[in-house]
Amino acid sequence: MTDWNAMDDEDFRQDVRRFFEQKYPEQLRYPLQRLRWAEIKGWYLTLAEKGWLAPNWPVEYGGMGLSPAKFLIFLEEQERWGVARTPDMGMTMVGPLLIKHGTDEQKAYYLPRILRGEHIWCQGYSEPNAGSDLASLKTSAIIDGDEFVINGQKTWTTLAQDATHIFMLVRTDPQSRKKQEGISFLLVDCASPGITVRPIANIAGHEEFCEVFFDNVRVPKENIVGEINQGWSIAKAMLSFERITLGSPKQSQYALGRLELLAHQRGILEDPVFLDKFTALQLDVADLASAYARFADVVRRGEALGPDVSLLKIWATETYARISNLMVEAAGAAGAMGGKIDFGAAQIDVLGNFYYARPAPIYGGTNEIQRNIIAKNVLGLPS
Amino acid sequence: MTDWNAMDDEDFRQDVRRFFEQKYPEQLRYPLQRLRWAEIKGWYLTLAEKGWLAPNWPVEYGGMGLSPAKFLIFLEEQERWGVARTPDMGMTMVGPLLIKHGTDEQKAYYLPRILRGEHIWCQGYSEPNAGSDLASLKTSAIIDGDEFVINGQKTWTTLAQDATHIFMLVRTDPQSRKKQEGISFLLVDCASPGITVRPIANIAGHEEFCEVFFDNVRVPKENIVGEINQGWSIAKAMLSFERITLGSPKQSQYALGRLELLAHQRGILEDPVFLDKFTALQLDVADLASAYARFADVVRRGEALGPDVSLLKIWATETYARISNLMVEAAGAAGAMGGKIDFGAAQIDVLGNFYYARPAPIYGGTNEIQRNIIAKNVLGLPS
Amino acid sequence: MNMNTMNESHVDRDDERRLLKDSVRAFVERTGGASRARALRRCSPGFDRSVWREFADLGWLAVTLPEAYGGLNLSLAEMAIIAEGLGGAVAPEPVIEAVSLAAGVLSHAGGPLAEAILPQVIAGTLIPALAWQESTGSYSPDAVATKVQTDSQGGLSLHGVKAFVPYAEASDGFVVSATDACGLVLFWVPASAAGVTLTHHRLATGASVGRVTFDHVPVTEDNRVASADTAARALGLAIEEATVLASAALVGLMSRVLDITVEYLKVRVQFGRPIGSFQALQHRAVDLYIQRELSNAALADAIKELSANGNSSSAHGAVSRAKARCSDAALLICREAVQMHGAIGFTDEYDLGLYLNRALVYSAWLGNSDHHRRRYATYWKDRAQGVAA
Amino acid sequence: MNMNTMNESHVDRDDERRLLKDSVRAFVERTGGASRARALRRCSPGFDRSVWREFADLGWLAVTLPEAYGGLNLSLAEMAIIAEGLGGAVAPEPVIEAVSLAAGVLSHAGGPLAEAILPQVIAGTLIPALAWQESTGSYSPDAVATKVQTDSQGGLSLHGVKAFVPYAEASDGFVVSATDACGLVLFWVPASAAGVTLTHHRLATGASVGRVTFDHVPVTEDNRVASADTAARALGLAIEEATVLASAALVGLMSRVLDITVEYLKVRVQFGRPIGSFQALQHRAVDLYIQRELSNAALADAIKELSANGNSSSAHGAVSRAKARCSDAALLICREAVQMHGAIGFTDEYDLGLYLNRALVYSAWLGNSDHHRRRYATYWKDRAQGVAA
Repeated sequence: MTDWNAMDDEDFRQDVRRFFEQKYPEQLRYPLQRLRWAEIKGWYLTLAEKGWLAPNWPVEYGGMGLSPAKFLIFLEEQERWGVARTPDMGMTMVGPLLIKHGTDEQKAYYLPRILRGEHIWCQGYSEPNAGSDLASLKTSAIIDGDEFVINGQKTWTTLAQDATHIFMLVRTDPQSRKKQEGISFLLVDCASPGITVRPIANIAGHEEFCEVFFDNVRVPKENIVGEINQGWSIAKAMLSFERITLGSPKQSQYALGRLELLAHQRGILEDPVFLDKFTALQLDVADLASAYARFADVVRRGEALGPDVSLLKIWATETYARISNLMVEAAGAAGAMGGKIDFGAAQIDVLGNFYYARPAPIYGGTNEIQRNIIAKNVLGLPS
Repeated sequence: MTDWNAMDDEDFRQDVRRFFEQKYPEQLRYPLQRLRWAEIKGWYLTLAEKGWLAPNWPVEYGGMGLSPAKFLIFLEEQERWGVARTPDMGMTMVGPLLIKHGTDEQKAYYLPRILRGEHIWCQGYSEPNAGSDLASLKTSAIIDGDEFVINGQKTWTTLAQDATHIFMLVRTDPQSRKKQEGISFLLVDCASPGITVRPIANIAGHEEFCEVFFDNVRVPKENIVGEINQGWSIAKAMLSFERITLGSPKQSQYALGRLELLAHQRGILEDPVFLDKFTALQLDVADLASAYARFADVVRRGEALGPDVSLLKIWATETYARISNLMVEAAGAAGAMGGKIDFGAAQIDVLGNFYYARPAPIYGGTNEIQRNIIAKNVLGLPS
Repeated sequence: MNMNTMNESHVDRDDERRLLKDSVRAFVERTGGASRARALRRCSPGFDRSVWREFADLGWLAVTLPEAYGGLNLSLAEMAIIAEGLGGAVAPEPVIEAVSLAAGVLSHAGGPLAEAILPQVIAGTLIPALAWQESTGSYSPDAVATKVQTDSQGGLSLHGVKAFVPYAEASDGFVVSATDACGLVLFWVPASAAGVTLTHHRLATGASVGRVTFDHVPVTEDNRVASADTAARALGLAIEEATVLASAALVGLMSRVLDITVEYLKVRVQFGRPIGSFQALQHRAVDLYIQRELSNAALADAIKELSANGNSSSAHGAVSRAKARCSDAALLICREAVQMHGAIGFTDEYDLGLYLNRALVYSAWLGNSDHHRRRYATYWKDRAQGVAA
Repeated sequence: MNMNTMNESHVDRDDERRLLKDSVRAFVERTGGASRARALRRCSPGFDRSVWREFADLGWLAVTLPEAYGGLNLSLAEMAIIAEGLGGAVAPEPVIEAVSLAAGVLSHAGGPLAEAILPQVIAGTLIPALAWQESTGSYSPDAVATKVQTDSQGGLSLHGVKAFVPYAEASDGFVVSATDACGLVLFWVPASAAGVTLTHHRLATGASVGRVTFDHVPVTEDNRVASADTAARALGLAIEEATVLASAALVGLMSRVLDITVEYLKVRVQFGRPIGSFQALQHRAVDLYIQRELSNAALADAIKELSANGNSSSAHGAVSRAKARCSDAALLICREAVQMHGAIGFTDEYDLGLYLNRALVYSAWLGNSDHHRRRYATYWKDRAQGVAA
C-alpha cells in the first residue's frame, strides 16, 4: 500500500493530476450544478476502485490517510481539473464523524458500505423554521422501547432523492433549557417507513434540494452517534473544515475565465470600461487566492482554523456573484438568454453562472451569520 | 410693501436672481466651509436692509411672508448662485419657533434684534454623550427663584464663537420616566457669566464647531419657550424642513461641475474609464434632483413631508461623498495636495471637497438614523 | 375601467390615471398575478391569447395609437401605467413588444400599411413583431446588414437574419429594417411569407426569443412601410418609447419584489425575532427602497421628456437615464431579495425567481445599464459641445 | 533591536522578523505614536532630525542597502516591517522616500556616486530625494521633459522642472532623471547647486512636497549616476520597491485605524448600548476587516514576487495588485472610520484625521488604485499575449 505522505509533494500532485486527467469524464468537467447519482455514479465507483474515495480517512478504515497538506493538494487538483463533487457526505461528514464518535459496530457496518458506493448519505440539518438559527430545530425523536420515533420535517437537504441514508440532528429533549441542548445525532435509513422525500426545483430548474418528511419513523436506538443530547457540539465541530472549502477561489477563477472568453468573443475585452471592471475582479480573485493560501497553510501545518476563516467564505461567494453579474452585463442583448449561448466559436452558459452564484452566499451559514461570527469572535464587538 | 406671493413665479425668480447677482460678493460664492461672522456680516446686513433676511417669516414680524412655493424659488436661486449660508439660526429656527410658541414679550424683544443683525443665534442640542441619541441629553436647568440655573456641556455647536445667543435643549425634570420627557427649550444670552466657548478645529483646519460649557449659568424663567418639560416635541417638529434642505442636489451639482473642470484640465474627460464613472455620478445627481423636485412639490403644495424625505438626505450626502472621492482619484498625483491646486487655467480645491463631504452623512441626524427612520416608519419593519 | 370610455369622461387627468391604475391592479388580482406567468412559461406562445383579447376589450392595446386607426390617442404616461401594473404581475403578454414597439413603428410611419394593420392590432386579432437587431446585438438602428435586393426584372427581395425578436413564434408578421441603395427601409413581412424561417431560444423567463431568417423573401412596394428619414424617425421613436415602457415594467416588478421582501422580513422569525428587526437587513432594505424611489423619479422624467420633446437628444438622455437606473435597480433588488430570503428565495416554487428572470429580460432588452450609461455620456458630450459652439 | 547586530545572530528568519516588528513597535510607543506626527506637521522640514539619527543608530536606514556601502543587505520583507510599523504611527520621517526610493536608485545603479553617498545616507547625515516626475504627474519613467544640454564648449547643464518631490525642502541633494542624446540619464545634483530653486506645496498631511526647478544647472560627468539601460533599471526597480513599501505603510495605518474604530465601537454608548452592538455597524466593520486582510495578502505576494523576480512583468503585476488594493482599502477604512465615529471623527484633535491624510498621501503617491489597476491590466494583457505567442 502506498504511503502517500512519504511522497514528495510535487510527485504526489503529478500522480493525482494524471489520474484525474486520464480517468475523469471530460463531459462532466466544471458542472455548474451538483450532479445527480445517475450521472456521477461511474466516477464514484472509479474512485472507490482506486481506493481514493476517502482521501483523508485513516488508512485503517480504508482511506488514503492523507496528511492535511497532501489532502489540500488532492483537493486543489480536483478543483483545477473541474472534477465534480460526488454525493460525498458519507466521506466528508459521516466517515469522520463515526471515526471520532462512532461505536465499533457503527464503524464496522457503515464505513465499508460508504467506500463501496452502497450507502449514499445526505445531511438532515435545516428545517423550515431553522435556517440560520439552526439550533432552533424541532424535528423530534422520542425513545419508545428500543427505538427512536422521529416526527418532523427537514428541508434544503441536498440530493436527498439520491441518498440511501440520512444523518440528522433531532430534538431528543424538548424540555432542555438552552435550545442547543437536547439535540442528538441520528443515522437513518431512507428506506424506513414514514419517510417522504419531495424534491424542490431551484430557479435554475434543477432539483438539487429536497424536503424530507418524517412521520413516525422508527430507528433503532443504537443509531445514535455520541451521547444523547450532545449532538450540537458534535455537529459544530464538524463545520470547521467546511468553511475553508467554501472559501476556495476556484469557482471564481473558473468563472473569470469564462467571462474572459465571453468578452473576447464579443470583442469587448479591449474595451477600456469593460477591462477596468474585469481587472478589478481579477484583483479580487487574486487577493482571494492569496488569502486562501494563507489559511491553507494553517491547515497544512495541522493547526486549527480560527473564526477569521469566515472571511474567505464571504469574499469568495460575493466575488463569484460579482463576476456572474458582470457576465450578464457583458453578454449585452444575450444576457437574458437561458442555457448555453453561441458566442462565435465558444458556447457559454451565462445565466447558469448567474443562477449558481445566488445561493453561494446563503449556504454553509449565510454571509450574515459569517459576518456576525467575525464581528463577535474576531473583532470582539459586543452583542 | 411688495406682495411677493402675488407675483408671477418667473418674475419673482428673476427679481431674486438679479439681486443676488448684483449684490452678493463674488469672492464668497460657493464657499466650501461655513463662513465666519467677520466674512459674512456685510452680506447679512445687505439682506437685512433689503428686508430679505427672513423670507418665510410672516410680513407682520418683518419677514417677506413667502408662500412655500415662493420660498423654494428663493432657496433655489440662493443655491444656484452659490450664496453662502449666513449664521441663520435666528431666521430658520428661533424666529419660526417664537412665532409659533413664543410669548408676545419674547416676540417683541427677539425678532427685531435678529432682523437687525444684533442677535446672532446658535443651536445647543448635541452633547458629548447625546449625539444620535439626542434625547439622552443631560445638561440640567434647575429652577432657583426666578431663574434657571444651567450646568452641563453642549458640543458640535456650529459657530458658537460668533453667536450672541444660544437656544438650547435642557433637562428640567431629571426624574421623568421617558428620556424624551423632562426636556425644555431655553433662550440664553451668551454673555451670561459661566458660559465658556471652546472652538474645535475640524480635519480641514477650520473652527466650525464649538464646545459650550455651562457652569451655574443663570437665566430668567421667562426665557423658556413653550411649556416646561415640553421642549422635545417642539424641537422635533422643527426638524422636518431641515430634512429637505439637507437633501438638496445643489452641493453635488456644484461638485460635479468642479470634477468636470478638473477632468477637462487633466485631459481625462474623454478617457472612457473616467467617463463611465463620471456618467454614473451624473445619473445619480440627476435622479437626486428629480426626487428632490418631487418632495419640493409637496412643500410647494403646503403639505407635510413624510418620513420618506429621509431618503433625500441619505442619497444627497452619499452621492456628494462619491463625487468627492472620484475627484481625489481623478487628480492623480495631485490628489493629496492641500488647498487650491493649479490645473492649467483652473484652480481647484480637491481636498476641500473631500473633507467637506465627510461630515455630510453625519450631521442633521446621521444616515444610520435616517435609515432607521425609513426602515421603521416607511417600510414598517419591526424594532 | 374600460379605456374606450376614457376620452369621453370629464374627470381630470390625475383621476383618470388613478382609475386606470386601479383597473390594471384589479385585472392582475383577478387573474392571479404571478401564478399566471408560472403556468404559461416554457409553453408556446408563452402567453394567453384569451387575455390578449381581454386587453383589446379593455382598450389597452389602443392607448397610444392615433384615433385615425381606431386608437385612443392617449399619452405615454397612460401606457406606462399599464406597463408598470403588468410588470408588477410579471404578466407574460407582449404588450410593449408587439403594440408599443412593433405597432408603434407602423403608427409613427403612417401610410396604407398602418391603416391596414393597426385596427387589427387594436382589435387583438393581429400580433406584429419588430425585427430590427442583427445577431451582433447592436442597438444602433443603422447597424443593419439585412438588405433589400433588386433582381434583374426589378423584383425586390429581403435577405438577412434578424436576432433577438421577442415572441417571434407568436407573431403574425414582422416589421423588418433593412437597407436598400438609398439607405434605411422598413418592410412589412407576414410570418407566413415564403423564405421566412424561425429558430427559437428560451429567455430566462421561459418565453421564446426568435432568430428570424429572411432568405430572399420576395416583397413588393406594397410591403414598404417607410424609407430613409421617415423610416429612421419611426423606428427611433418607437424604440425610445418601448425603452421607457420597459423601464416602467421594471419599476412595477421591483416594487412588487420590494413589497414581497419587506413582508417576508416581517414574518420570518429566526433567533426568536422577525429577521426584519435585524438592523443590517433593515438598512439593506432601505437602500433598495431608495433605488426604487430613484427609479420612479427617473422614469417620470423620461416619460415627460419623451412626451414633450419627441426624438430629441434631451429625450434620449432622459430615456437612457431611466433605463440605466431601472435596469440596475431591478437587478439589484431582485438579487438582494433572493439573498434576504435565504434558501427559499432560490427555489423555483417561490415567486421571486419569476421576477428575477423578468428583470434579467427587461434589463437586457433594448440595452442594459452599461449601454445606456454610455449613450447618456454621448448625449451629454453632444450637448456640452452644442453649448460650447 | 539594533539591526546592526542582526546579521550576526543565529535565530531564524521568522524570529528575526518578529524581533524587528517588536522593535519598531517599541520605538513607536516610546516616542508617542501619532502625537509626534501632530506636533511636527506644517513645520519645516516636517519631521524630526533627531529621530532620523536614531533610525540611523538602529540600522533602519541601512536595511536593504548592500554591505559594500555599509548596508545590511537584508530583504524587502524586513524593510516592509519597518514601513508598516511607522505607517501605523503616521511617523513623518521620509524613510521610504529618501532611503528606499532615492538612495535605492543610487544603490541599484552602483558606481562612484553610490559609494560616496550611500554611507552618508546610512549614517543619517545626508538625505537624498528622487526628482523624477514632471508636472504632468505621469508615472512613466520615460516621460521626461528635463534635458541634459551640451554647450559649445562641451559643458553639460541640466534644465527642467521636477514636480511631486516629497520632502524636497529637507533634501541635501537630488537624483534627477533627464534625457540626453542617448536617452535616459540620472544625475546627482546637490540641493545647494547654482540654478536649483524650490517651491513648496503642502500635502494633506501638512508635509511639504516640492517643485524643483533646474535652470541650466551646470553638471559634470562626475554627477552622472547612470545612463540608458542601467539608469532605467535602477530607477524602475527602486520605484517598484518604494511602491511596495508605500503599500506596507498603508497596511500599517489601516490596521491602526481599524483598531481605533473597533475600540470606539466598543466604548461609545448611544441609546443605552455600545454602538458596536448595532448590527449595521458590525457588518460594516467586518467588511473593513476583510479589506485589511486582503491588503495583507496582496502585500505579502508583492514582497515575495518582487524579491524573487526583480523588475519582471509578473513582479509589476503583483506590485500593482498590492498598491491598488492597499490604496483603496486604506482610503475606504479611513473614510468609514470617520463615518462610524460621527462628529468626533471629523475633528482635528482626534487622531483619525492624521491617518486619513496620510492615507490620501500614500494612496496617491507612486500611483493611485486607478493607475495601478490599469497597469495591472497592461501586465495581464502582455502575459496573455506572451502565452499566446
